[in-house]
Amino acid sequence: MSAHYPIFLVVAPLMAALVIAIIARERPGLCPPLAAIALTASLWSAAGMLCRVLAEGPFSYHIGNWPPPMGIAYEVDHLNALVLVAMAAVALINLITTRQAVASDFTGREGYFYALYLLFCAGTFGILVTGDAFNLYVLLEITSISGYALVGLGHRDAALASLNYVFMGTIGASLYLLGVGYLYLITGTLNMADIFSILPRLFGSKVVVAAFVIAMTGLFMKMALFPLHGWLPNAYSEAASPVRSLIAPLTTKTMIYVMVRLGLYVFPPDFTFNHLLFAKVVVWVAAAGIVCASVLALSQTSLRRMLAYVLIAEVGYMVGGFWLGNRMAITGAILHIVNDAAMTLCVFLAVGSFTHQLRDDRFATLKGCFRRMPWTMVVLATAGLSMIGVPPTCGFFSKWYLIGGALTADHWGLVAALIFSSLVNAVLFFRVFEIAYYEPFADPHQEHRPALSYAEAPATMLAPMLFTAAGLVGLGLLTGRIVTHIIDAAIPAAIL
Amino acid sequence: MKRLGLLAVILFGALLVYGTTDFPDWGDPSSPAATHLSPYYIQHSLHDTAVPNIVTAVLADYRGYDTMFETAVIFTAGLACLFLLRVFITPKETEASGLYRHRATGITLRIGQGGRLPLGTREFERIDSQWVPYDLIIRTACSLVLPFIQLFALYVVAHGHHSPGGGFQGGVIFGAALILFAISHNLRTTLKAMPEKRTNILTGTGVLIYVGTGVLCLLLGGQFLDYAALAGLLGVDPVMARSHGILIVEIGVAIAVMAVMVSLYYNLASAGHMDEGL
Amino acid sequence: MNTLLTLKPLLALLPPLGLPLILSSCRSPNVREAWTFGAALTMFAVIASMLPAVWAGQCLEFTLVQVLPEVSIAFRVDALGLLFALVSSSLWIVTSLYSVGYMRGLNEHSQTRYYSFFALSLAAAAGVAFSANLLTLYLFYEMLSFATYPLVTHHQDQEARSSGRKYLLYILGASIGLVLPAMLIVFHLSGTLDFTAGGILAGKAGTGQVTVLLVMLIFGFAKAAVMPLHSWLPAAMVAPTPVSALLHAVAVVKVGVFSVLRVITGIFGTGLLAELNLGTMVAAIAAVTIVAASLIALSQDGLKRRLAFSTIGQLSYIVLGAALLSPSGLTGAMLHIAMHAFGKITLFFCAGAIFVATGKKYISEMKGIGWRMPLTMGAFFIGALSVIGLPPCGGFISKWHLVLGTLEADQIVFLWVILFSSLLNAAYFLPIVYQAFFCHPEESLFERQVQEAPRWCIVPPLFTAAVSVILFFHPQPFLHLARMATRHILGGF
Amino acid sequence: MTTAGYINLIIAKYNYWIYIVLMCIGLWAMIAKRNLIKKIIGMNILQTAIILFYVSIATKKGATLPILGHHDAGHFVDYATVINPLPHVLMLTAIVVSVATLGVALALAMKIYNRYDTLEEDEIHARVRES
Repeated sequence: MSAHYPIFLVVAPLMAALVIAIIARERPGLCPPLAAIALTASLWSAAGMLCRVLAEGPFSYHIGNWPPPMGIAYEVDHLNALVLVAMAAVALINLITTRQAVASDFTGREGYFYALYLLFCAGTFGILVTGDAFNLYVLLEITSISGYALVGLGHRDAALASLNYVFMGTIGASLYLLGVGYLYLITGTLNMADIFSILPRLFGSKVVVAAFVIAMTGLFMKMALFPLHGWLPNAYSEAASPVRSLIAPLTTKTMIYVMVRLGLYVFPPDFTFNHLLFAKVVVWVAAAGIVCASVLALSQTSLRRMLAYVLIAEVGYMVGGFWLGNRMAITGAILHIVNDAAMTLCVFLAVGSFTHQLRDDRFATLKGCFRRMPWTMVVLATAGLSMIGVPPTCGFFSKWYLIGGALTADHWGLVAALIFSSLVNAVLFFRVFEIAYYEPFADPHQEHRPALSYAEAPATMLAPMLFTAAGLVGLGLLTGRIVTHIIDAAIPAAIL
Repeated sequence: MKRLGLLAVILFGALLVYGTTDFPDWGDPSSPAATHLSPYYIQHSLHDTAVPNIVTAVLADYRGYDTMFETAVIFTAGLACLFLLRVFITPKETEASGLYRHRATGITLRIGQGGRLPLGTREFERIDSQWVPYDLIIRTACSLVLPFIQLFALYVVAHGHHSPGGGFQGGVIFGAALILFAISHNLRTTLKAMPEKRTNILTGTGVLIYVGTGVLCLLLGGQFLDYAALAGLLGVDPVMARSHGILIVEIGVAIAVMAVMVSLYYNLASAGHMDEGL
Repeated sequence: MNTLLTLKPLLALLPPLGLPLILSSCRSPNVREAWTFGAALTMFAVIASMLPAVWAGQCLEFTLVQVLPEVSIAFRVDALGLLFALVSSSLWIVTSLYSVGYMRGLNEHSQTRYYSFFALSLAAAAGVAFSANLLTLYLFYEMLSFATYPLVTHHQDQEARSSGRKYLLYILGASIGLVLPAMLIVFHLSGTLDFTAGGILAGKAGTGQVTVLLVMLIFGFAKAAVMPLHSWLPAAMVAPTPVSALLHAVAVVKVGVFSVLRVITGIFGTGLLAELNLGTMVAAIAAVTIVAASLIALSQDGLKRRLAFSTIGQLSYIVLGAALLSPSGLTGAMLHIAMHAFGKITLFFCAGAIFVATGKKYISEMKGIGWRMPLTMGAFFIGALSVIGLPPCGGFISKWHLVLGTLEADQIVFLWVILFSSLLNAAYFLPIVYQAFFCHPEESLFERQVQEAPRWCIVPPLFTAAVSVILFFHPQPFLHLARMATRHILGGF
Repeated sequence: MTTAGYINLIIAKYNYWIYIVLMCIGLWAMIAKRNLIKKIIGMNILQTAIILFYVSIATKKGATLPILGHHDAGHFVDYATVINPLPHVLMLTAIVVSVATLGVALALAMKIYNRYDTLEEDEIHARVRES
């Protein structure tokens, strides 16, 4: 069994999605448990793969028993095993937490919702584990199409936001496909490891340069790097809350993983970081993106829109960190993929809890929420502190590596941008906390205050949320181990 | 905005031109793409899978996993349209708003929201609100052509091993046949022949055949989608098992594609109401 | 110095984290307060139990978790840390007593929240005291910032809101904007963050880098209220008085100066600073703050605001003492943490007692109050003496050492600063006492009915005033610890 | 390079130039057109351009279809005589993907039309601002 974990990981949700789609109308009650079982299986496989990688090192799985590059191979190494565990856990936790919200937001079509949800997850897991550049494109599209559909059925202007997302996403994916085509043209293969071994002979070729720039630009589009972020704020804020807390942690982070994979294991790191001016330009773009997104976040009036811009800034963190090209910064970027997924999940679950209980998440509605929904606020506060970067939450430690890496590279622009964004995040979150903390009091000493009804979310929603919040601290405390045992091995030894 | 867009397009075009100057010439048989990996397929696929059509062999076997997800993509698209457009509130049989024509006299009635049919539904038939004249020639011609199209679709699926064709192509042709039926008659007639529920089940089943074959290989001790593992079950040698395996998954693909085509058409044409359209 | 691996530093943090107990008994105030006392007493007992070992020259260490490959969350109890922890934990007991009187006397709302966050703040303060490296210190420093926010804004009205904003803006802005990058740069330069007696930057950073880092860290720990990052402290006085008393005279602000002390001694190292002649720069910054704060205090009419500006000045004494880099200066700085704490908390207790009994906040309204509330004003007088630095109060001992320190460092100008500012201290405290007692009966603003505040508001200031006096005669526990710490830092003199 | 060199460059890669032009047309339509359906058409042109590009890679001058006869069994075929099958396989997938994207895009456009009664972007934005 354990030899087949890589395939099990992807096929379990895929099969469950098919079965759910068939029984969706007749047996809607069966769908959520089935989905939960499938994702548990995925999480189990992901964890098993991580254990195996830690014990034996990277391994691969040849689908159809065709050795690469003839067939498609799944390559499991430290990098994707780590990200996989995080993503699988995020998907499962979100599934469990949002069950009530799904029932009320998607009445009558829960079954189809869960099928699309699982397809989205299967695609994401596949992207993370595949070792074939074209296979990645197919999986990317399955993720995107299910994502478009899930976003499209949300708040009022969701369809418009989703169509915009379709346009940007398709351009991004097409550019990636074109880049892969260029690589195929010049190397004759689609297998990532094979391309990696052939490319050093072709450094001088303009085709390689074009392939690199095109594919990376496509990915930047998909990950909403400023200024290619246009689709994200609307798509995330118009999506229904269970969808938001699924795609927000998964989509952009998966794309960043692909960027890391491409930059380190498809294009040789030497080419990625030193051969072109590209890396330097991207770091500055990321720094500018962090600053601009943070400033834009300040002007939003609802929690979810504010968070959408915070997310864009976080994308800038990871992109900037990765393209600095030194070990510490790349460590930070990879660590932040995991941490940001957890933080984003946590914060959007809290937002989901507000929208589910209060039917709104504009700042004005949040008045007195520390009293009305204390536990949800605890979750939001933990996630907020993590996004600000307060120890011992995990957000601090990835920022630690990112800033450390920027210092190593003497890139003061990025250091300043990261610090600035932390400060802005502090302002953003404390503004929310302040609103939630102060209640419309007439007189502070008055014994009988206007009663705000207690509106805490049900325990089935709260428990996983609190677990996630605790996980933020746990991840933070585990940073040392994650870095020494996993991320160090995930970065090629040539990078110092 | 437009200027910025123009600039972006020009820059992008320039980048493509820049890359293209280093391309090998078009049709050059010694380019890397022609010499690195593809010779293996050309020289070994017949030997490995007993399928003369190399494209089919690569599609369904060497890169069968891609194809599985390709089927899943089309399945997702069908599901997505269903999810986005389908209106799940179905009016009761008796409360039907819309236009009705008395079969005998040709008088047309409009029934408003919550209304009922005056007599039993036998005497009235529902017609589309944007009424298209009844055209005997088109209907008859299409009905005549349809079986041949469907037969051809089956041929394309079955003969994918030896000639251009396969599950996708066959599935699309089959789906097109049904859509032609829907266009030449109307949506309700098609829905009677091919109910929505059936397309939904077929969509899932088609992909499930593909994935299930993969899982079956896994259960029989091979790798996922390693059709050679089916040899024992099919009673042939591993190479022929691959050939048969390819056929099995192609059938699955054909079913899925056909059902999705029809389902997409249903949803898009009727805006999710499943009563009338086009 | 021997090191001893033990759980005790961690244990010391645990009692205040008995939050669930406090929260769970929110329906019965008596039980809730009992838990608070239990936590306070246990914490004090654990901290005191470490005294003998430290006294014997040992150093208690405990690593909680290796959170980064090179840095861990670790605790180390040395003389300096223990001194600070002893002061804050002992005063917590007293303040808890006072809180009961004050909060019940004014019938405040949300008392459970108040006690919970109070406990959390104390845990954070102890964590700062016992931190073995800069990261741990930063962690607890931030925790303290967040835990005190609900206390500062306890009233939840418009005034509290704007003060709370200011509070967070200064404290959090400075710590994220300055301390965090400075910490990373230090780590980048030296590869470690452990507090080491000789500093960790010697030979690893250029003069320019050290100067920039020093400025970033001194101002970054905005809780030390070095000007110009001081104005959060007067604003924070909207808090209930026990909060002002313990947090803004002892825990929070002392955490600030304690962090500065730690950074100067453990990160830069006195040797490096002396070599680059940077001590004088810091001392000059502190001196400006001392004089300016004292001058501003003169003009304040609100009693708590005057106390706040006095605190700003007194905190800079500690920074000044450390920046002198001389043995007596350091000893004086550490002693001043303790001595000023006992003096200033007395003053705050008294201010609170006056507010509870009469509702008066302004000094101009307090003429003749001495005869109505003799105990309170008596305690106030002793506290004022201690803060001014006159015998027979503890404040004298620390100021004495500071003065000695300026002489040892051969920086006479700072001697004059200290003396001048003491004069100013007298000028802003003594008139209050004078007005309270020596005014014509017809000028007295108080009717005969006015009485002393409730018992639990009176006993604590009397007790701390008494301790202030006792510390003058028996400064040994603190003096000894301070001397040990100094010896450790300077490598034995 | 001489003029003749340029002409050779253009002639030798003319399929590739065509795909570049198609791709730019598609991209331009997606950026500049204000009608959502036109944008969707632009998206399809973009995807088709990529398909043309891939298929162009597969060509070999003078080679035939990648379908072997049974007489080819048992010996290795000269691969220069058969075109490269792999890009065709990939493009089968890409076609399906573009059909799927098109389907979803049309479904979304339909929802948008139902909501705003128009497919012109400017009018839609005006409606959004109104509400």
